[in-house]
Amino acid sequence: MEINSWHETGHVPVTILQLKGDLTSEDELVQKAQAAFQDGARNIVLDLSHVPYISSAGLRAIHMVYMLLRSADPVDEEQAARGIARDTYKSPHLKLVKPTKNGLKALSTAGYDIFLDIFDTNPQAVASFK
Amino acid sequence: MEINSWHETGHVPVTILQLKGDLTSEDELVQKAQAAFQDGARNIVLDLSHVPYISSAGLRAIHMVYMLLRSADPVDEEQAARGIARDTYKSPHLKLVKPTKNGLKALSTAGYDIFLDIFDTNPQAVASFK
Amino acid sequence: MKSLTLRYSGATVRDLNDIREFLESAILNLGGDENIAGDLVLAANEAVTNSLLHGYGDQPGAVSLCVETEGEDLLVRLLDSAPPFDPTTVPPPDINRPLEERPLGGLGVHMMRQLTDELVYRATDDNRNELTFIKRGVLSPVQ
Amino acid sequence: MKSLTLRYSGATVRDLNDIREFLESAILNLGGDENIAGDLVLAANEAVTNSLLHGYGDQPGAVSLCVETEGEDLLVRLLDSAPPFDPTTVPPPDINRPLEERPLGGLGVHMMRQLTDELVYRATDDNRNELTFIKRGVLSPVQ
Ligand SMILES: Nc1ncnc2c1ncn2[C@@H]1O[C@H](COP(=O)(O)OP(=O)(O)O)[C@@H](O)[C@H]1O
Ligand SMILES: Nc1ncnc2c1ncn2[C@@H]1O[C@H](COP(=O)(O)OP(=O)(O)O)[C@@H](O)[C@H]1O
Repeated sequence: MEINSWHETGHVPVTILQLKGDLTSEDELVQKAQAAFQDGARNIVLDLSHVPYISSAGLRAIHMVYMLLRSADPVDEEQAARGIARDTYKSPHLKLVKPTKNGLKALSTAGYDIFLDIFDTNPQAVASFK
Repeated sequence: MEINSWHETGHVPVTILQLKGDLTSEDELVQKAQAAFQDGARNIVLDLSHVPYISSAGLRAIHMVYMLLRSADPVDEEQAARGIARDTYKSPHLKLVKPTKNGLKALSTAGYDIFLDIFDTNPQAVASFK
Repeated sequence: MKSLTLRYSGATVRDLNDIREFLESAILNLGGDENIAGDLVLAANEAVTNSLLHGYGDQPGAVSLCVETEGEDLLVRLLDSAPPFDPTTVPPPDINRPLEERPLGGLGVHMMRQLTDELVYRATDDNRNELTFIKRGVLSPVQ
Repeated sequence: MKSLTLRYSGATVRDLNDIREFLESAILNLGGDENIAGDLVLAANEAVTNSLLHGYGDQPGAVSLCVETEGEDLLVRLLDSAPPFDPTTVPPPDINRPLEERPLGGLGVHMMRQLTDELVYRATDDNRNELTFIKRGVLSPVQ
């Protein structure tokens, strides 16, 4: 797994993590996200367009990145509680871009596609952060 | 196995049989050669440049084509007897072009490379017939 | 019937890449399409990972993967010699609960179930674990 | 140790193409180079052909091909359930005689011998023919 990262600014600053290769272990992605978080990143796009397979370990990594970003936003927590009740909650801090067919399969077997917005392109994902 | 055939004329008329695919059964090549022979072909070039593998069945087919051409030339028979004794005999009627690495391996395990001239190109093979 | 088998005497998680590639090409070779291959690779990848990490405790262990056809069905069999474990007894996670309320992990067996038509466990006569992933009616009858 | 196996319950000569492709890719996958692959594919192709034509009399028959590593050696094993036959007993042809004096055919076993370092026959406990093609010292020690 290779991970490239860079910053873009829409309404707010956004960090893009572009993954290349199978996402089948949690370490690399979690470490990269933690490093970005320590550098101040609060909004992350995971570009999954070059990830042939995502395993349950990969899903766990995405889960951890989600929790990490959420931990820094008390407002999100409260909104989540209300939003989830109405089935409309999507994470405001973590967005996904263009998972492959098999990647999407993994995400949806786990129900992650319900709580995470998925976009076709990085610019669309960046623009969606408020 | 796909076999294309066409005619060229050097010092004498020559029929080129260009083989494509593994030469691992005798039927196709033998049939094609017999048809050419019935149409009057007496000199044949086997272009082996597109033949990944030659099996013992393929060697048997080459052997049969050799015998077929030889059967029509009584002079060859007599020359062969003398030539073979001196270790210099090569078939005057059947020439091979550019066998692949694995093709050449098969030909040489069987000792066919001793009795059949091998050329790099079709024009060279055509020009070699007297 | 035709089958393709990959066997390791001492596999580790570093072999998982290779295993996924083998499965993908074997499934396509036996007449499965890319969709079927994707599902079975994802499912089997989870099982092998569990066998290596939970079964063998992250030590090199014997595993073999066999892709085979049975009429119009496509099967992947995983055999290992780790302590007996039947993953079909693992209760399903609640995937409708929000992420913050869910435990990390516990999705592997769920993925195996979701991505196959049937998941069959048995202990073999020589005491190995055999886990079979079945996709039904996915091959053309001519096969 | 790692191995790759292709198994048929009823193979015919129409499967030979597929068998050669399997052997080639399995040998490369296990660390053999193209030269070694070429030799072993040619040799094993002869053996499978004989097994199907002479052993099973051109009727569909069970064959399995296993490519495996043993230290620095690369092995291909052919197993069939045809009547017992030990090809290593076939006398070598005289390949120095001119073509017109040679019988047609009779080169298959010769090719098997020439293209491998060792050719080993044994009847298995369950009465199958097992023919093993060995290339010695062709893998890097790290393998
Ligand atoms: N082969 C195995 N041997 C022993 N225990 C296993 C095996 N496979 C799974 N388990 C147990 O079942 C649990 C659930 O597995 P799984 O759904 O794959 O989730 P995860 O591996 O992420 O915990 C594991 O945590 C483990 O305790
Ligand atoms: N599997 C087999 N079962 C029975 N007889 C065999 C088998 N393989 C080879 N033979 C016998 O050995 C002979 C020599 O085989 P081979 O060297 O491959 O040449 P060819 O097949 O061209 O005759 C065959 O003609 C056949 O009589």
